[in-house]
Amino acid sequence: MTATDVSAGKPVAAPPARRFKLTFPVLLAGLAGLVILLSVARLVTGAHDITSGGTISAALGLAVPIGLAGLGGLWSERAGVVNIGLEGMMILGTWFGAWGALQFHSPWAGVVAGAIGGAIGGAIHALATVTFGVDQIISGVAINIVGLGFTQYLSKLVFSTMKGGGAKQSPRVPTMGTFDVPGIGQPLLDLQNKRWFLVSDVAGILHGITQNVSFFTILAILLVPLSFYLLWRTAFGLRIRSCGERPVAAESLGVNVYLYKWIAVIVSGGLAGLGGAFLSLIAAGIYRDGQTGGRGYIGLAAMIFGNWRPGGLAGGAALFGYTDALQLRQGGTSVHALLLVVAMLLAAVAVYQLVRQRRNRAALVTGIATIAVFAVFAVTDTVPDAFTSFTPHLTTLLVLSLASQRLRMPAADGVPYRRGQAK
Amino acid sequence: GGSDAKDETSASASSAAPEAKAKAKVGLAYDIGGRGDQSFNDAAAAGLDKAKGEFGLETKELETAPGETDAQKEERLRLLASSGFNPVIAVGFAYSASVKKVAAEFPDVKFAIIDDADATGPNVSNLVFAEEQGSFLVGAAAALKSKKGNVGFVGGVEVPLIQKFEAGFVAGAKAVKSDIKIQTKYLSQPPDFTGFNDPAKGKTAAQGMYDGGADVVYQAAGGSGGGVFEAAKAAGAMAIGVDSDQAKTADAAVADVIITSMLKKIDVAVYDFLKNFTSGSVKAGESRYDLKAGGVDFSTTGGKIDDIKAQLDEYKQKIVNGEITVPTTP
Amino acid sequence: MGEAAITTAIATDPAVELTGITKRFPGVIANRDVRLSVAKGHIHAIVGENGAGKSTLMKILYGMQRPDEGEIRINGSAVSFHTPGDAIGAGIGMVHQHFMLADNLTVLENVILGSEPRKGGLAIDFGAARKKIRELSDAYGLGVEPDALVEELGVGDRQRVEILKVLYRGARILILDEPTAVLVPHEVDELFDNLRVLVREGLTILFISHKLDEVLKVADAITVIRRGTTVASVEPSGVTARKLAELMVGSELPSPETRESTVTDVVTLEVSGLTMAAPGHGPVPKGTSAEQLKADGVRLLLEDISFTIHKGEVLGIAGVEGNGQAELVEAIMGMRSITAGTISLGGADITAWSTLKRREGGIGFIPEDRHRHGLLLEAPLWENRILGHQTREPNVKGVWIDRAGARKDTQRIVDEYDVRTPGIDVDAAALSGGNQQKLIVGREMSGEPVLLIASHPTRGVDVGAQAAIWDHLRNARAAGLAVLLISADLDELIGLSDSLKVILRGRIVADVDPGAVTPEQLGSAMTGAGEDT
Amino acid sequence: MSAFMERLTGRVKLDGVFAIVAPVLAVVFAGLVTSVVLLIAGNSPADAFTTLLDQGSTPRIIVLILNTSAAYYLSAVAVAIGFRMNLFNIGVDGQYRLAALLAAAVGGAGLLPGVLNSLLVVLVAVLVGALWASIAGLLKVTRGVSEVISTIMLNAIATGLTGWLLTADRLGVLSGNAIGTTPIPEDAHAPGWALIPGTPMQVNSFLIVAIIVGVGYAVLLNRTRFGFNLRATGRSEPAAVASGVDVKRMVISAMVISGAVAGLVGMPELLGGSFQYSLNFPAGLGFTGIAIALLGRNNAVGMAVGALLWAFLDSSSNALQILDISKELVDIMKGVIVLSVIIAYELVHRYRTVAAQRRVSRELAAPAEVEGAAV
Ligand SMILES: Nc1ncnc2c1ncn2[C@@H]1O[C@H](COP(=O)(O)OP(=O)(O)OP(=O)(O)O)[C@@H](O)[C@H]1O
Ligand SMILES: Nc1ncnc2c1ncn2[C@@H]1O[C@H](COP(=O)(O)OP(=O)(O)OP(=O)(O)O)[C@@H](O)[C@H]1O
Ligand SMILES: [Mg+2]
Ligand SMILES: [Mg+2]
Repeated sequence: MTATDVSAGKPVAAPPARRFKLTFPVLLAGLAGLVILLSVARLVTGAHDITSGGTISAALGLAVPIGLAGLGGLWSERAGVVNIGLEGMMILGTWFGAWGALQFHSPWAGVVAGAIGGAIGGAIHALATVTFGVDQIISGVAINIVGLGFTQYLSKLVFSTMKGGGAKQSPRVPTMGTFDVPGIGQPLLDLQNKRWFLVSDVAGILHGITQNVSFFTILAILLVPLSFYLLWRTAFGLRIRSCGERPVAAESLGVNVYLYKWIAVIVSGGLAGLGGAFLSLIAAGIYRDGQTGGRGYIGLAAMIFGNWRPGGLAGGAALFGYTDALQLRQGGTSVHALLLVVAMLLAAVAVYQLVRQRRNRAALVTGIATIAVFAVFAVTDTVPDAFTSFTPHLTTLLVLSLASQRLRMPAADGVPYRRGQAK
Repeated sequence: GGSDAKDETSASASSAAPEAKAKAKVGLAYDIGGRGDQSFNDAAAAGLDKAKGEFGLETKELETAPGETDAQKEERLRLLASSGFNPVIAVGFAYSASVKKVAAEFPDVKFAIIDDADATGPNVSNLVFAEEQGSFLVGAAAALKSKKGNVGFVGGVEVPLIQKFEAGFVAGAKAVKSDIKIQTKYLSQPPDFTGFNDPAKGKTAAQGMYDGGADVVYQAAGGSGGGVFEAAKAAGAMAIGVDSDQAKTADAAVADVIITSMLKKIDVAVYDFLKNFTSGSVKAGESRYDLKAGGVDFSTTGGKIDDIKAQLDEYKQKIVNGEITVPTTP
Repeated sequence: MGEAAITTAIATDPAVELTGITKRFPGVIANRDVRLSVAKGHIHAIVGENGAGKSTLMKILYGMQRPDEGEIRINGSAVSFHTPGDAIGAGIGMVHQHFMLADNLTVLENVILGSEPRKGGLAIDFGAARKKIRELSDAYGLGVEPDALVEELGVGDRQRVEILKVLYRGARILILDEPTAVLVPHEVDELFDNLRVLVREGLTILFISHKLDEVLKVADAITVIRRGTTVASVEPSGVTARKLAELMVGSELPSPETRESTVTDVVTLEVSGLTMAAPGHGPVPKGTSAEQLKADGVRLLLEDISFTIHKGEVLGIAGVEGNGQAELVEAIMGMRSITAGTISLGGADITAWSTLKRREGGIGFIPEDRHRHGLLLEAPLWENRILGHQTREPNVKGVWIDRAGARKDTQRIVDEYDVRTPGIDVDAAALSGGNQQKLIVGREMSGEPVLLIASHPTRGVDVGAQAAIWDHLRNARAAGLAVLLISADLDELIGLSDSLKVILRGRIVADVDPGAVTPEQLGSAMTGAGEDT
Repeated sequence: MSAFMERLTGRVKLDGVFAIVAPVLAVVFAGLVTSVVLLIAGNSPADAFTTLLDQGSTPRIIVLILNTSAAYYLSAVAVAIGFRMNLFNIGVDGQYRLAALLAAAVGGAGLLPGVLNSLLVVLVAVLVGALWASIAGLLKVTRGVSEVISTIMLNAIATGLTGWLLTADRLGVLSGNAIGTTPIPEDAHAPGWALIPGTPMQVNSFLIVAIIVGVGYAVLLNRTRFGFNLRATGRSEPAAVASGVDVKRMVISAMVISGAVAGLVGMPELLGGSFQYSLNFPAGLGFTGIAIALLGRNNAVGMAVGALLWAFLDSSSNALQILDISKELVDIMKGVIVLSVIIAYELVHRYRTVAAQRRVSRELAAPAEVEGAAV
């Protein structure tokens, strides 16, 4: 017998493959590249709104509810419970948020009430899925139906008796303070209005994120790193994640899987409720029947987009919020300019595929797409409202299909768990 | 030009008035949103309430659910008609086909439909409005008040009815200043009607317009309109309300940004219809509530447009006497 | 060392004492009046057939199941465990029969889960955890890297992580449920060395295994469980493996030996130059040679593999799990695309064929993981009969499923292969592992295959079923079937194969004569220890 | 254990019994919850339920329920096809709306006479639905995009496209405030029959189409090779792959078939009700379909019951309002029914699993236990 290989006897322990890793510097470089592209497109098309402070500020406002819903999804799915009921929990949040603020004459009471309202939805989901072990999608759909009906029912009972309220909407809620980084507001604005290459864009972006930011927005943004910290850096979070990856392993180490799943799903509801409360307290200033408009589903999509990670989902929410802000503010012109950005990005991808990956066919396809997008850009001046209305959705689809990343959901996500099932 | 509602007569004779002694039972079917939407449906409800108090009517109001078929709407009207409700009022053009069908089945019941002239019949009164005329006037007001020569229009959902508001507004603004910049935005596309219920989007769109140089924005966006006022308040700019006198109904904190509102007097139309019903003088066919009939108008609450009221009245006169014909499509 | 341990134990209290333990599951009495006394500092082995109730008993001791009756005493005092947490608190640790690891978490996270070191009350003290894991790993020679993802580990490493989990919690009583089932002899020896170190430090170990020679080698005391109850307590010095087996099952140990050769000259399967790149390198142009790929830094799962299997021949592939066996099987089945090489079946080039076409072409497949690849657990037996044969008689007529035909043939398999089931309408999940396996074997044989790929055909299967499966393989081989056999059971491999190849890191590194090699020699060849025979 | 229990858990086909017991129990439970809500709001549950039943049993309402449920059922089947292989097609909504608009436009053009025109309309709808759904399928197999995301996004895109197409200078015809496609000529309308005595209202022939689709669904899934492969993929993808199923092709086929059925969802209304696609065309049926598919456990008969129940509840909202009970109660009831039905199913399922195990073990272990005791 001849053994031709005499090296050590471990099985093929994978040497780290040449996998692309998104590190912080890479991310920064990517963002910088994007700003440069946007700046070029802005100067070529004259669509100065695409990097204005107003746009960035609006993007932030639109991204927050989606991001909070996404964070809600993250908590629940990291614990292995699919939460398609985010929309319903968000609706509960809009209602209770407004109600709390009005009842206790304080927007912060509304924040708390909104979170509690959403958490109640979460508790129902936990009861159905964790305790009774029913199909998680069914429970979520049911919660969406009940959440809507219940709040409409409550509005008729509560808001219609309030001055300025009605069966479909609440009175105007008390407002919350905003935050400005002092001293730089006006200079940044002046700089932005100079319309210089890159400088004005950066000024606009900085203005958007430093001026007139509501405290709720700051809270929401802080919840992203906080969620990361809690889920990835604490014992509590490790236990929650283990419930989503391998609940029997957790059980075998004395972790009370039911308890942690319950907590995670309730927190999930609370976060979605916060997203709803943001809508009624900050974004709109009133509760309005139906004001979530499917944002819960978008939040779910943002979470999947972000690969079940807080940073990723924040990115997804930001992308959605940004494109939504573009289309709502200066729809036709801004989205038209975005076409140029897309064309440039596609061109870059084509070059990358050709030079770095030596994938000629793929490069050809991308190249054709580049030309097509550019042609549309060149022959039109503006994009009709009917098309701008789905800019965020189309962008999300495009980015996902280009990134073609291998998303990885928690291994036991959606799998009902019952104690004592370990083999 | 429009014709007077009072002069409008239908070919067929209207049937006998109900006995005044018996309390009339009025059935009313709402469009999506229903009572409490602080917009279109509420205006109808206001007319109903007023008539109810004055004429001692018995009323029943039914709401609709989103995503219904015509058959389901028909059933609602049928339920009212067959349960002894007469007259039956349908709020919104969505009932067009159903009213036409059900009215034929119940020839003894009087029907009224708001915003629709297609459903005709000997027992159907069509209460329609010249929204474009009222919008023309507020468009003119916007142009006159705008210092930057830049105004905006936020529509809730891009449907022909709302496009009438846009068309009138644009025509009015251009009549004042032909090179004026007009920004328009619809918040959603049918059948996504969330554009009528999303104040956050209304606010963002209006902010975009103010940032884009507008200083007056007119909204025809139902429940999203509140967001437009919020944006105006934040930008220190002006806004124009719709349907009712929103300087009165909006929250005190934002009411002062509303320089005027385009009034669409659905309440008056409903009230008139019920009044005629009780007095036995209901007429079938189209009753057109236009400027001339006082069915649409602009409000002056708050005195913000007192300085230009004379000019607006001039435009009003021209429309009433036919010198200006306002377009209905953008 | 056995004698020494026993003498020390006599003086002290037993570490674990179970009396009258009874546990009923719906319709099954898993444990009935079990008595067990484990002396401190002993390695105490528990043996028994599949389903005898060993794991259940251990889970009861570990607080994962509550006994219906009976008493548990730890170090002399009676205890009542509600959760594994209670047992951990009492100094008990358990390595389960099936790995209890989360693939997508790191070794460190898997180890500390449930007893995390903290700083500031909330945050995990990763530094302290890492340090402690390294210390333990070094002290017991486990060689575990705390920050590796578990999914990147091989089975041996995983096993060590499991042990580390227990040590990390400072357990004084260790339960090891079939820890050697997936290990090669060399790894088993390493494990036993580790256990001896632990025992020297005063730990008590409960050890479950089906491999009786191992048991005899390592245990200080042996308890035999049969049909849920303890039937004997013996000392290793006083019994032979054969005697132990008879205590367990009441019958003789079957042997996997094949008598006369049935190998013919007709080539059934020919694999040449088979190469497969690891995913994550982007698309690799088809046909690039293994050399070229390696030069480009592409990691290869399979590298230039060539062999032939003749009609009537069993070719065995030996190797530590994770060295490319699964990939090789999937490549031949057409379930994974290959980078270079050709595969031909009966002279026809099937490299480009779909899995379905290959199956239709006469390849039968007994998968390594029957729950994952072999069965629809929530479908009745007769539907499982159709799986993999959904284009062939008697399961289908044209595009239609032939229910009557499929059911009739399922009944035939159940009868011929002695599948113990109340009927063909029960879900596959309701059968025990051995019976599930017999159904799969019967199904794959019924397509009259020319080539059978058998991955671990008797893993976890009890002795009776094992013998039956071996018989079926031998008979089919005599009838001209070519078999590619992959197994971790080296006796099985040596006994059944006509020729043997060793796979290491995706390459065939040795040809072995099954008639001459011992399991020990084979084991060291598999780990690349390089001893020539 | 009694012989009765023995029979109940052993030889009786449990599926048959519990398939009925579970939903009935659940509806009773939902009724209880609703009663509590009614009592809290100060309404009489007895009155409410009497009215509901009275209304629901009038011939007119029966016809309405039947006609409405046809569309609901088609939508549920479309969703269920995906569910059976673990694909979550949230996009049925966009698929049927886009399909109905384009089909309406083609039908309104009157290219073909009579029945041929109706067939053309249906064909166009099916093709458009299938094509639109196939985008999500293609994105999933070629780019790995989760169908949950892509179908949500495609719904929004479909809304934008229909909004753009339904304008006066494209497919729409403006009449007053309404805009719709050119009405489909009368000779192409779907026939209907006054089947229910006591009302001239007609039961639409698409009820029969829905039944045929339901039967087709059941046959396709349970009796064909394709259906077997689809279910196998849904139950265990690795096992399906090992058995020779081309999962990528199955994903696309399932999406295409789901989309094709989704294309039919708008047809009862288009060919049997409105005869044009207008602003009034019902939206949101795709989401109703999800709830009904889940309620009916993706089972052809279960979904039929679910669709009828849903249509009944929808039609009951008017009657409740006559009693001054707010219509939102119906939504609460729907949600509670869905939740209680699945919990009931789950409990029954657990009981069944244990019972089945008990049966298997007993039959196998009986001699063994005797033997074991003897040792
Ligand atoms: N959770 C459970 N529910 C129902 N029955 C169970 C459960 N766990 C075990 N059993 C039954 O108890 C019996 C004993 O199972 P156990 O796992 O203890 O066997 P074992 O001796 O460990 O077998 P193996 O050698 O295969 O590991 C099994 O045959 C099974 O029928
Ligand atoms: N946790 C459990 N819940 C329900 N039934 C179980 C459980 N564990 C085992 N069983 C049942 O016990 C019986 C035998 O299981 P067991 O795992 O002991 O068999 P096995 O022959 O050892 O199989 P394997 O080789 O796959 O481990 C089967 O009927 C199985 O369904
Ligand atoms: Mg076992
Ligand atoms: Mg075991």
